[in-house]
Amino acid sequence: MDFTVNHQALAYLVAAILFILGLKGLTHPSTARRGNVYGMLGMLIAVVATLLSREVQSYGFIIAGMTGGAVIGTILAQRIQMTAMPQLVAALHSFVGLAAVLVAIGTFIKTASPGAVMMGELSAGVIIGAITFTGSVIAFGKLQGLLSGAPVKFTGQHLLNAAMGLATIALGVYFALTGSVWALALMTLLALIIGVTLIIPIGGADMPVVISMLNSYSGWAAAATGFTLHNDLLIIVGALVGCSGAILSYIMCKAMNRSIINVVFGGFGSDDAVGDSAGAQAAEKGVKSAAVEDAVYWMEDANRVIIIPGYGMAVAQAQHSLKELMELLEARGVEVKFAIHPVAGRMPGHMNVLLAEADIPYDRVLEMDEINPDFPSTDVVLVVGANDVVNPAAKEDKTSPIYGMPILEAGRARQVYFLKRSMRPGYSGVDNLLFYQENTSLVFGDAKDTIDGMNNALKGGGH
Amino acid sequence: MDFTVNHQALAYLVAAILFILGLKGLTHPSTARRGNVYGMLGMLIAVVATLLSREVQSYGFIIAGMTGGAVIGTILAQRIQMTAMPQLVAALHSFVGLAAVLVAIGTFIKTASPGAVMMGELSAGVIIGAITFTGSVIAFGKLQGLLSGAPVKFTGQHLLNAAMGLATIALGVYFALTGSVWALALMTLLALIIGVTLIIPIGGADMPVVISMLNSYSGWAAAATGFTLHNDLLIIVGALVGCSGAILSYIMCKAMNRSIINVVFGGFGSDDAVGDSAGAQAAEKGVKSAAVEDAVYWMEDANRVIIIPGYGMAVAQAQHSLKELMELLEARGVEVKFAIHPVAGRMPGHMNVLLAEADIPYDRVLEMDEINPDFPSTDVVLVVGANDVVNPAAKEDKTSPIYGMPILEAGRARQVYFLKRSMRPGYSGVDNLLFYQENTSLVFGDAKDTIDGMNNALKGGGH
Amino acid sequence: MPEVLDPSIIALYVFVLACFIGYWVVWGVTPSLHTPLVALTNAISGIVLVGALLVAGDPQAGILAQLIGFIAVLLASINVFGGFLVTHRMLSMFKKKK
Amino acid sequence: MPEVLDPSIIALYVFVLACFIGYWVVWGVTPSLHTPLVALTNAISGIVLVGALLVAGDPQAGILAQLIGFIAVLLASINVFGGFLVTHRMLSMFKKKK
Amino acid sequence: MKIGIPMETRPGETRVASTPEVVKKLIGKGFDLLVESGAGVRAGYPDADYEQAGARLTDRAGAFAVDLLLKVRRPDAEDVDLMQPGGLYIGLLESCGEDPVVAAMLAKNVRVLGMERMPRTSRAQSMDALSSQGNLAGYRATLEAAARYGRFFPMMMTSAGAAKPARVVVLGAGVAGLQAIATARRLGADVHAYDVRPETREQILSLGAKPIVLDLGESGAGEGGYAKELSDEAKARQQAALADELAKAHVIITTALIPCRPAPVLVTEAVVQRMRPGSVIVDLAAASGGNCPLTVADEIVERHGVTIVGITNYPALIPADASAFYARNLYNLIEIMIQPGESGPTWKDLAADDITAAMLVGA
Amino acid sequence: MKIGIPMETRPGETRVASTPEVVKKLIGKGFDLLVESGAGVRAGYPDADYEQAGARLTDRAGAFAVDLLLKVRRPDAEDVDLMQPGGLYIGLLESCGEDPVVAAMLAKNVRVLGMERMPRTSRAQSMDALSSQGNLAGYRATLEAAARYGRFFPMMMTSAGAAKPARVVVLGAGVAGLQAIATARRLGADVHAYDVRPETREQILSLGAKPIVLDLGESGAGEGGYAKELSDEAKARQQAALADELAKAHVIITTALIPCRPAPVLVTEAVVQRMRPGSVIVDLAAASGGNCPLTVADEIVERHGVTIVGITNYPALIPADASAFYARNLYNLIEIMIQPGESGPTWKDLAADDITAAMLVGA
Ligand SMILES: NC(=O)c1ccc[n+]([C@@H]2O[C@H](COP(=O)([O-])OP(=O)(O)OC[C@H]3O[C@@H](n4cnc5c(N)ncnc54)[C@H](OP(=O)(O)O)[C@@H]3O)[C@@H](O)[C@H]2O)c1
Ligand SMILES: NC(=O)c1ccc[n+]([C@@H]2O[C@H](COP(=O)([O-])OP(=O)(O)OC[C@H]3O[C@@H](n4cnc5c(N)ncnc54)[C@H](OP(=O)(O)O)[C@@H]3O)[C@@H](O)[C@H]2O)c1
Ligand SMILES: NC(=O)c1ccc[n+]([C@@H]2O[C@H](COP(=O)([O-])OP(=O)(O)OC[C@H]3O[C@@H](n4cnc5c(N)ncnc54)[C@H](O)[C@@H]3O)[C@@H](O)[C@H]2O)c1
Ligand SMILES: NC(=O)c1ccc[n+]([C@@H]2O[C@H](COP(=O)([O-])OP(=O)(O)OC[C@H]3O[C@@H](n4cnc5c(N)ncnc54)[C@H](O)[C@@H]3O)[C@@H](O)[C@H]2O)c1
Repeated sequence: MDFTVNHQALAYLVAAILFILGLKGLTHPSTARRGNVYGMLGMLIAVVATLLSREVQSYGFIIAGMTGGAVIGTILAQRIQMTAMPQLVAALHSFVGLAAVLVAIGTFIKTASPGAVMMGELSAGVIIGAITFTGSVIAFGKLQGLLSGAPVKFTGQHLLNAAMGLATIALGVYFALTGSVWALALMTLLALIIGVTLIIPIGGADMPVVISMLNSYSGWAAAATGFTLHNDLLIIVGALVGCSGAILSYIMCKAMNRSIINVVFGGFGSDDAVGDSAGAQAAEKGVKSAAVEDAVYWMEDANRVIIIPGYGMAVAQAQHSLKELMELLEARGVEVKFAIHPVAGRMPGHMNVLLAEADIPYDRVLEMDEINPDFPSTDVVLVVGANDVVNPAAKEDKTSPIYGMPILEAGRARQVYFLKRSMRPGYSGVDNLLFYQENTSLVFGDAKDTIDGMNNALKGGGH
Repeated sequence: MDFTVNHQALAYLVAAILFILGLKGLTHPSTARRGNVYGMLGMLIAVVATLLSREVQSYGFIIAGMTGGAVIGTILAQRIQMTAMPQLVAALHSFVGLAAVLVAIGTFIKTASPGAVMMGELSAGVIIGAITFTGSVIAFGKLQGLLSGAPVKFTGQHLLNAAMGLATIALGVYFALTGSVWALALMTLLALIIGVTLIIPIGGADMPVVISMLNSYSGWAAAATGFTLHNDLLIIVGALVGCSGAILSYIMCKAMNRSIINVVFGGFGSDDAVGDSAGAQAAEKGVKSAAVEDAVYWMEDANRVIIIPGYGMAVAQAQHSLKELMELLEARGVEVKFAIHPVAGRMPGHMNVLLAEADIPYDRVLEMDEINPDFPSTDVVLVVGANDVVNPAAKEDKTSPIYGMPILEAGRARQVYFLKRSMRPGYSGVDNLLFYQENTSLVFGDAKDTIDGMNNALKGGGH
Repeated sequence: MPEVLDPSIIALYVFVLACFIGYWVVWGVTPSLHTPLVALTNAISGIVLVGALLVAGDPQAGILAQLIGFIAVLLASINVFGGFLVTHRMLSMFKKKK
Repeated sequence: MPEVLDPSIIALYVFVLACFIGYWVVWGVTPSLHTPLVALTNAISGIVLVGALLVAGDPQAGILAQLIGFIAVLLASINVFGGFLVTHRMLSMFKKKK
Repeated sequence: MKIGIPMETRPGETRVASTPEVVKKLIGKGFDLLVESGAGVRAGYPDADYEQAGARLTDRAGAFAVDLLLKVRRPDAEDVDLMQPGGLYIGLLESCGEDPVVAAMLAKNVRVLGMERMPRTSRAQSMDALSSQGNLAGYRATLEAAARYGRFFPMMMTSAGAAKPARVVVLGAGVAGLQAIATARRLGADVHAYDVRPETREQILSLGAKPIVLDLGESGAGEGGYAKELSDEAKARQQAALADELAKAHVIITTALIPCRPAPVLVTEAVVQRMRPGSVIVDLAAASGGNCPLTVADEIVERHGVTIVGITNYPALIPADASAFYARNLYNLIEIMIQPGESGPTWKDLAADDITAAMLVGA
Repeated sequence: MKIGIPMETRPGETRVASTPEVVKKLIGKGFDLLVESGAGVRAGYPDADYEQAGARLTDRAGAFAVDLLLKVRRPDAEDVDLMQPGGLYIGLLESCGEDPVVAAMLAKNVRVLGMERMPRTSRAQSMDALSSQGNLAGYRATLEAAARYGRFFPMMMTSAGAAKPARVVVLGAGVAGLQAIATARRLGADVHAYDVRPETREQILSLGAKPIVLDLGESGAGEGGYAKELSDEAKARQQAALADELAKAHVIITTALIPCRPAPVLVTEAVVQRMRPGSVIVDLAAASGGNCPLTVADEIVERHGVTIVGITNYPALIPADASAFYARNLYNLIEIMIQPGESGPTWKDLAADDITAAMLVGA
């Protein structure tokens, strides 16, 4: 046959490069689609190069398996609701984990006389794969609502996990040395249990990070399989996925203000630090909170952004930062307007004084009546420390003390980002109904800090 | 012997990791020294692992060579003036290049029957090494003043280079196929000449980039040697140095507003685009220009920074950005003051109006007489679009139209950075003597853009 | 002439270097791309498919191993196809201006 | 069982992966560290010393090769020692506050 | 239904209760507008503009013989004679408790809505004349202070020497006080401010000024956003604690008021004596007795080298905008009082709405 | 050597030629200071402060019988009688060309240094009274405009309606004009400005205001930073081109001057007629005939519903700082004129230094 191992190795190298470029592509919106295409191409090359190799001789199972997988995978991915994406990803993870376990066991069976090193590598693949499998199943259950989203905790949890972990490793070593099938089976079982006990104590809010973490595990499982099979592609891609998944989890934790230790070791003290943060409170009330970068992402690309300053802007003295934000957005071709409610702030003209101080041109500053018709055609509304003046309760709730006050109709825009420090209400003490609207997210923090962060992101501080 | 190739390979891997960490360390001041130590450790491990290997049997030449190299290298590095560093680095480069050539030829001689692949790899090592060698010698000559710093150009230069390049490659292929020593010799000679013709047309101002570029070449030479010797460490480190050197050259070009193409291909059209830029003019007059990040680097770490605003700050409307700069520096524990010259700007109190608009607290704003005694104990002075008001000609040059005007004694600070757009003088039309002072650098560009850049860098936009 | 290097050591080289790349490749990702990036990484980790193919396609491995391999191929394929498609769908949401 | 892989291909793997690392490792360097970084990179490129040692230390190579190797060792050593030391001196200039 | 807009006759008054713009809107609602000729001239609204807006020009009696009388200032006794029995009066009353003029109106069966009695609710904000006029007063009073101060407000470093920024202290950070702070800050002064209500601290900071914080042992926050009168003990403690801050000031703008009580004394004579000659005190509480005992209402006096400005009617010094804002307040109020009828608008039950119920002066 | 500081007697003048601070410095240089009693009172500098600084209080004659007479305003004929022959006069002359009072001084062998004649060089900047006083005038004139304008300068969006920012046009962007621009911007107005000298465009932008650019077909830049008079043709073109911009303005502050020439007419009566009632024109060129022909020097008049302010001496309205800056100008000048001698300071050769040579009025 013409297709030698050398050819295969070169093809694998190309595939590996494509995977690297694919991941890199996904870090930026402008290259993201291309990145996905690179990933697909890499996978295609990898699969074809494998099928052409001398080791693959019978195609029946392969064709059946791949066709089935293709059909099921495609249907799943097409049918799924956008909101159910996280569950789907969790489910897919569990498949990778299980596949890794099966490949390891299959290799064990098919290899005539596996050496200790190989069996060691193999156990690593089985253990990590098994943890990934059950862990992902649990994550899926929590996200899908089959299991309670609340963290399940009991005393001695971490001790138990540690003990089981050690036992699993011991069994792995024993298996590597003796090749005992029973050790293998027991080890697999224990690893499956660890996957459960590791993920069950983690709360629903942390699930995105958990998924990324499991992702990383599945990478390590693939790498271990690669060692077993002496397959460089599996090693490279496994290491790549393992490492980048870990970093990604870290990045996500940082963005969500979570501790990575917590997440990896299943709810380590997760109740104290994060418990009563603004974000957590919001989540409890069903209010979405967002990161600075999310708001930036949508503003950057908007046709029109309206900024609604309120008393909080004055308290934070964020006017100069807002000026900069305006300039940065305008430089990107975004139309930016400031909408001033007649009673925003704590004195008549409060906002005008501050915006003038920051030298925001008068033609960008509009009164309520002038700007209200523009909201429906606005992409993003940035509510900067304002609250009462955008509260739809003034129109909808006859019992509200602010009933009858005209408001800025921010809620009619495509996206609304509230910049405030907490879930506390404004001057009137009335809860803001706009928080609960589908298109609203809260960005917690001092308004000046938040806007400075946005400016930083817009200046490309991200990379 | 106990030390097998496997042990050696592991040691090499550790060395490679140390080199990677070393380079990474050098990207940030806080980790830079540690980075250098990693580099040394890596080299130590690599050398020891090599000496222990079975291939190395006689130590006479080695001990002599290394001892000699250590003595010479140490003396050179110790004795050299700080200002002559670039020359030294250029000289060291030439050594690497020559060493690479010698290693390749030595390997050719010692190998009984080298294959075509090996001889191909070997030619690559010789060619790149030779170019690095003579190129570095020329760079050294230019920097040391032995050769004129001016670009040497003649028509058909690029054509000639291209022809020689092709010829060299042809000879290399011929050598690989036939093993002809004459081809090898001719190829080496041609490559040596290319090194000269490639670097000689590049002007003195571009030398830092050239050095980094040659650095990259020396990396590729090492990698080629690694292929020849099937030595993974050489391959890894060579690729690392080659690639990072190339990127570094690119980064440096961007920082200096140069085109990388120009530099790589020896003064490609360097006369038009860059010819009459502010930076070039400054260089001609012997005035240093600096990048935003350089100023930031020193300010970040200063105890006291004094900002001297002038008419250019008003023209650029940079007051709001300056306020932010002040806040960012103060957050780092730097004391920031604004020094106002009585006639700064174009109307009495011009600076006061604008600084007040940006809400810069009055206690940070000092008059000339109050602040002049502070300059000698100031780390960095930032002159933001001011000119006449810091011109020592007012004190030193009796014929100057501004003679007798009291000035802000910026020149007495440790470092002075001028933010202006060009080499043009200020209102009085008098050239500023402060430009030529040892501790002065000019940062060209609109003051607001420059300060925004600084703020960005201070916010960690660098990474 | 030289002794032969243990292939596991070469594998280790490759592994270590790939880890460094994995470390650097995702820094600086835009937060809005966190989820799509997880999805793509997931799809890529379907690379175990390659291992599964080697098990399922080896007639000498015995029917048990091949059956196990078949299931592994099936699962990994679901992951590969589903993963890339889901990523694609998520990215389609990022409709850019004009 | 499997055919043997050409070592040059493995070398290629290592090379490509190292290139990626080289690509990412220096991004984000502070401008004031440009020169020290060039100096360190230069010192590290003295790794040809390893190649030189193999030539100079091989008695079977013949005296010509060994002599050539000797010069290469000398030059590379100058580079290694000089390079790290110069880097060290440059970095010492960066006296930090307090 | 007829609405009358008479000329304001109080000495120094320049405002008018409605502007051509608002007149036009009222006519649009079906009202018949009668404007005393010359009513708006001093505010910059000539008769012609009213006519163009659709109003009828009339004499004084004509503007009073209406269903709805709109005024800025409290009516005189003679004005009451001209009023139409069964009519409605809306305007400031400038009195607390017993008031013969109001009694006379009520006796004549005129229903009286006092603008001071506007509740401080969110819905009523657009009708609140105390806020709208207080805002103008704070702005204008600061200009007065700047114009009477013999130096620069801003810091100014020039070749002829440097001027230090004026140290301005604002006492009372209500509507007028906050606008005074904002205006003084705009002019570049170094502004410090004080109020008894603790929540003002953050508000002062939100305008970039520096709050003066005293410990009085009791809070001065009263009902409806207003301050309450302090105990005698706390008053004394306040005066003493403020003294040093005030003596350092170059300009003091006082706005401290307590509804229906004499204004608290904050700047004692001893403090005035300690101030630098050429300093300026602008006392916005002059009409209620002043926050400084040396203030003489409606006069500008010099005491101990300090200029003390006792102007009582700042909105009248910026009459065009003052009238426009006041007219808008009235318009917003009228809007909630009427329902459209077949032959023009008719009154709703004034006792039914929170706002009008609160404003209605009982018999 | 004796220096005399008499009281300024021109009507409305409140400034004084030296302040206690500068007096102290002069005494430190070895001068003997004679201050007319009451000289600084209106500027906020009581006699006691001068005494404390080391000056001797004296009567008017005593302050004139000195070697160096420091004045703000031009002397009267009677003043000349009191001067000491052989003495030196430094002060503003307020005249161009023929001047009987100066002639009388010269006849009496008094050397005269006219502050207007200060050259506009970098070194002379700290002695330039036209700049220091022009700066004050620009600031104070803007306050005057704001206080006389019946509306807000800043934009103000309130629950009682929104106030649009005042559109302020400043004509002439010299020292006073630029400070007027800056002050109006501080107050939040929408500021536009115009000058004949083309380099002012960038300067106007540097204060955040909007330049009005006209094409006159010739440049108005004259010598020494001053403007030159335009040709009749260009004048007409200028008036026409400005008219529309000015008619839109709510406040016009004019500062256009040409040395020793009548002020150019920029705001014609036709423009005033087109302005909105209640608008304000502050004419800083009033003393030189005004940039508006309707301006009456030293009076505030209303024409076509527009208030036209003709105040000629703004620095006198901000006397403490005006005196302090003027006194510093004089001090800086005196410093370059003297050399220390055994028995006090002595004069250098005034013809030898560029500055004093230019200031010295020839016979
Ligand atoms: N304009 C007037 O003349 C006047 C006078 C008196 C009263 N009012 C009343 O004041 C209200 C004005 O409405 P508004 O929307 O401007 O203010 P608001 O309803 O009082 O809301 C202000 C919001 O700003 C947030 N905030 C405070 N400090 C912040 C900071 N440093 N960074 C970020 N957010 C901050 C607060 O939330 P967190 O605490 O969660 O951060 C708060 O919810 C109206 O109810 C009006 O009736 C107006
Ligand atoms: N204060 C007064 O009352 C007054 C009145 C009249 C004249 N003056 C005179 O004006 C001068 C004032 O001194 P100064 O130091 O403030 O000003 P300056 O000497 O005129 O220098 C200003 C500098 O700012 C730079 N610049 C202009 N626009 C810039 C921008 N957008 N970004 C960055 N730089 C910019 C210019 O250099 P580039 O072109 O290279 O950028 C110029 O060298 C003195 O000579 C004084 O005598 C003062
Ligand atoms: N509808 C509304 O929500 C609404 C409308 C208008 C005003 N308000 C609020 O009501 C508050 C008061 O309004 P105002 O300006 O009409 O009040 P005001 O004119 O009655 O008093 C002025 C200020 O003086 C202060 N003061 C009283 N005694 C003092 C003392 N001894 N020392 C220092 N300060 C003293 C008061 O606290 C008040 O801030 C404001 O904060 C305003 O925000 C609310
Ligand atoms: N030592 C120095 O360098 C120094 C000192 C003081 C002033 N100056 C400069 O001199 C310039 C003029 O100073 P000034 O304020 O005393 O001048 P000024 O008072 O004589 O005139 C005021 C302004 O009116 C302008 N003007 C004249 N005719 C006009 C017309 N027809 N239309 C519009 N504008 C007209 C002039 O250009 C000038 O800007 C200023 O720019 C100032 O910067 C320099």
